[in-house]
Amino acid sequence: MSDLRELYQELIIDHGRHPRNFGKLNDATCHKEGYNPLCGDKVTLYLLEKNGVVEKIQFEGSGCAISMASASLLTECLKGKTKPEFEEIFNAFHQLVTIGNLSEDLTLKLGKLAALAGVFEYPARVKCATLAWHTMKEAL
Amino acid sequence: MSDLRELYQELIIDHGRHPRNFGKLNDATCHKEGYNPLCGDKVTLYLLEKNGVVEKIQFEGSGCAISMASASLLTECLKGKTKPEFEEIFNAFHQLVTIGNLSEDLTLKLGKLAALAGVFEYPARVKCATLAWHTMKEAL
Amino acid sequence: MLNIEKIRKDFPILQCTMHGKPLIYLDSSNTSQKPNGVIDAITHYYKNYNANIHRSIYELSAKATHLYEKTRTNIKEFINAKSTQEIIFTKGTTEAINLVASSLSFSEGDEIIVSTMEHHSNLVPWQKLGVKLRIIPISDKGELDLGAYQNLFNSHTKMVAITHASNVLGTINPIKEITKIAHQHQVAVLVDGAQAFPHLPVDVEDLDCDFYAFSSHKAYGPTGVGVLYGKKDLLEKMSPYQGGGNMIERVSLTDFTCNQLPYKFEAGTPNIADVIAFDAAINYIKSIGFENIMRHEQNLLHYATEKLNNIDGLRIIGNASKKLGVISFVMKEIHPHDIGTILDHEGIAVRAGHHCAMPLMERFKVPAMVRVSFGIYNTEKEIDHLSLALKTAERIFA
Amino acid sequence: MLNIEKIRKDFPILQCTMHGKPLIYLDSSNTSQKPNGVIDAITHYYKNYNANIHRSIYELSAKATHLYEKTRTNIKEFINAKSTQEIIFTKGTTEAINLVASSLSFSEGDEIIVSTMEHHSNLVPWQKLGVKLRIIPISDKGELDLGAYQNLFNSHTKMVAITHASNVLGTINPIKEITKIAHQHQVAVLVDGAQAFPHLPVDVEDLDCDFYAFSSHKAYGPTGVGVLYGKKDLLEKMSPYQGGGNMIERVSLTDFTCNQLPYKFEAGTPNIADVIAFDAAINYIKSIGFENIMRHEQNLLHYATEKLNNIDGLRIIGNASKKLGVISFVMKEIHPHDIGTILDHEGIAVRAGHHCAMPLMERFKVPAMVRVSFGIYNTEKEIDHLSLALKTAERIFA
Ligand SMILES: Cc1ncc(COP(=O)(O)O)c(C=O)c1O
Ligand SMILES: Cc1ncc(COP(=O)(O)O)c(C=O)c1O
Repeated sequence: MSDLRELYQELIIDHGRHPRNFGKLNDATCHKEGYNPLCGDKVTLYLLEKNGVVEKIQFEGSGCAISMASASLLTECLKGKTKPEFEEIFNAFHQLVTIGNLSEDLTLKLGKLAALAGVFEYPARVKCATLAWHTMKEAL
Repeated sequence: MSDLRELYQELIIDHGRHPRNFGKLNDATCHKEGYNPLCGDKVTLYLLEKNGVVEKIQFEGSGCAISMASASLLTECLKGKTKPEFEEIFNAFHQLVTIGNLSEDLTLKLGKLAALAGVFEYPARVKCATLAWHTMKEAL
Repeated sequence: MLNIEKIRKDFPILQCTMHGKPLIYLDSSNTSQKPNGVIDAITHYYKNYNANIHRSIYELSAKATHLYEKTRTNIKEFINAKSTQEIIFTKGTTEAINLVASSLSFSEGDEIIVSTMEHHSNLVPWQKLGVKLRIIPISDKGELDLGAYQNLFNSHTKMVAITHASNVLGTINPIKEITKIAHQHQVAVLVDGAQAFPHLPVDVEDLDCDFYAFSSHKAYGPTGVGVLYGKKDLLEKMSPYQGGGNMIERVSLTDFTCNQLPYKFEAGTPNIADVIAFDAAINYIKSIGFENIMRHEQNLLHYATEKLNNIDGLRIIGNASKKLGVISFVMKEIHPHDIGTILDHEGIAVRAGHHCAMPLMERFKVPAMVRVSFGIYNTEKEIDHLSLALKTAERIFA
Repeated sequence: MLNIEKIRKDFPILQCTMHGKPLIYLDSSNTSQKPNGVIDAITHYYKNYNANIHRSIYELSAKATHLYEKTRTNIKEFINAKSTQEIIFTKGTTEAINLVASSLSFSEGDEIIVSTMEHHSNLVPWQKLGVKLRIIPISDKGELDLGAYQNLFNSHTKMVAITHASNVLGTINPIKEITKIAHQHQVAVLVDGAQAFPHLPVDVEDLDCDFYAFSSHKAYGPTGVGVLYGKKDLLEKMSPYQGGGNMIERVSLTDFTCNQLPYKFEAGTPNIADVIAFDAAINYIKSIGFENIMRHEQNLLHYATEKLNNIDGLRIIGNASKKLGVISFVMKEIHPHDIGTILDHEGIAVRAGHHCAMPLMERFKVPAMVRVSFGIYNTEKEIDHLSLALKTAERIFA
């Protein structure tokens, strides 16, 4: 069970159960739906962009703890960021869950998102962890 | 080569090359076509039946030495025979080429047809040896 | 009685580990594991008599052809078909059903009766035709509503397509009754036997179904092989499926005529090695015997049902009175995928998801389920491990 | 240089005998033999990580899925496709061609250009559509008449379906020229690569064909696997092929939406083990290299052509300037089947018959032919045996 706790850290279970920034954003300038037909995870991202900056970001959806936590952490992290900043974080996050062993630098940059590092051991779950991220990429 | 000669006996090569009773029978009471789509062998049997007796029998067709010789030997053997007599010979012949080791009795009954015994060793050729026979069965 | 330890030795994969734990394979409804005899049959074929069949006359090819056809004969007897002409080899159940959908002629306005518990493979091929589907509803226990079924027939009904057993609920459907009613309306019945075939004796004459489809890979055989059984008179009337070598009698540049059954429906070089190895799988099932198989799997079903019912917040979906060794469930507060991963971590392989049965997920108002399913090699001890692991999941998500 | 003795050791079947004589396998165009690496890949799959793919999330399934997709990536690179979305797994070449025929939409009045040298698998799927076939004639040497080809186009032309190499004549067709001309008329080209794929490098970008179909079993891989390459924009436009699991995005009781490419065309549980093992076959070909393969097979072709031309009454059919290692012939006074059996008796496996190319038999006015065809494991010594055995046949029928 010890290393299960590495995958399902308190943070993930907490964000999975109580996702932050959850709900429709009425003044969104753009929204995008993501769907994983294999497991049925759904995510809809709502963005309010102004002058290239993500001023507000919320999401709706349903799915496993990992996909919900990942979406929740994404919204927390991206508020106030620009598209190039998102892309940098996207790349680091993608590397974290698909390739593993991230440099200390990058891990620091990811902050709380590093809690999802354990996904790397479960390749079939990478899609859950990255659903919101790919959706975001398409939205921007 | 020794046992190849058992399959390709002089008799078979002779009948294969110079089939007896070859050609259309104009006063046939019935004719039937046989075809093996796998190898393209074709046989058309022409029968003149009277009172349940095969009075005349001829064939046309093209194919390998075994199918032609078998058809030729069939026509020689069946002239003057009745349907029950044909069936008896059919069964013996079928046994000869599919199961092998025929009783001496049956072998005697087959006469020249016993020359086709070697086919038993080449299961893929059984269809060649029996094409005319199955066609005859359908014709009667 | 079954000697399970001996049986387990026949399946080499059961010696493997997953995430460092001994493998506990509880996903046989998805695909079964393969006994040595099946694996060896493939190897033996390729090492000793690999050759194309029905085409060449030399010894290797004659032997391969003979053994390929021997599987057909074995299956014919195993399911009690009338003739080997009624046994068509396909890629799997999915292809078998698609074959019928595309070779029988349907037209707009036709109706096909299916049920709420169908696998996508027994829905989409019919939806593609543009015909209207009429749906047999199911009860909360997961049983067909036969009364409603009878009322679905009308003059447009062309077919009933129904699963013999549900891959999610485990429910074994009363096929004999279903075909009897359909035949009273002169409607043909196709049975999706993917789940039932490996776990109970199938007698197509007794069931009196018109088509029966199943897959080798769920029945201890190799991947890439399935069977369509069809009544000869129906198959004769159907148009050919795929065009190509072997299915023809004569071909000119402008036209072709069809070979006789079953070859009419087997175009191209088939999956020779795996068809031949499927014979070994059938013989393996025969050697154990359905009586033993059913007793063992029913024991596991009852044992596991009790264990799982003891877990707080776990809800089993599918409580039909006649069930295969299949249990689907959901847990409060834990998504099926998270359960799947936690079990994976403990070496336990189960399926989590929509199980290719989205309409059924909707019927039970869940996005996904976890499913455990049993094969002849499973044990009560494995179920104990499952139960412990589910408690771990509960603790983590508490 | 190729070390043939070493290569032969990779193919366990070459140690076998036929009618008591060492096996001389000269029927690789029909199906190739399999190296140990391919056979072992199958065994290894079933013994270590057999699981259904794309459906389950546990480790075994993730591994099986990964390796299944790895084959796709390998093939994509091997034939230089732009994307793995353009690589669709089928049962074989025949199914690949049927997929295109049934998923592109044709209507009565459409015309499809094919050639006189097509295999039934590249004729019947089109004939089934009820469209009109326009035929590219061939010369007595067995080469396409490209002048005539250009004149076959008109406003009804919907497709050119042409073999890359003839399974009977050995002729390698100038596909680049053929696609160029077709594209000038805005017509798509499907290439039947069943024969060419195992014996020469295929670069779909360079050929610029719209579809390319081939079979694993002719390319040192297992039976039951084939590939359809298709340009993405065309595949996107095509309707789905078979309906079922994996090819869908969402399914309701009344309707469905399609999954993305390539899954849209892969319904049901695929032939997982054999797709994974096909990867080993591709790697085997890569490890030897086409330069070596072609040099060796061309040597055998020239050596055998000379030997056979020295036999009285033997006539080789197919004398194109560019040929694969394939020689078809007839002998005066001896039917091809009798030759086949005599060679069989000497341990030599060749194909005798119409080679699934009846229109070509008609073109050359013969009922059947004998064909010898080479793989990387054949030797000049084997050809010496062949030549001796043919002389025996002559003697017997003298
Ligand atoms: C030129 C050609 N096309 C198509 C096919 C059909 O291939 P398969 O039988 O593997 O589907 C073959 C081989 O039989 C062939 O030689
Ligand atoms: C009830 C049912 N029908 C059809 C199928 C499809 O079988 P296959 O994927 O082998 O074609 C399955 C299995 O996935 C099934 O469980």
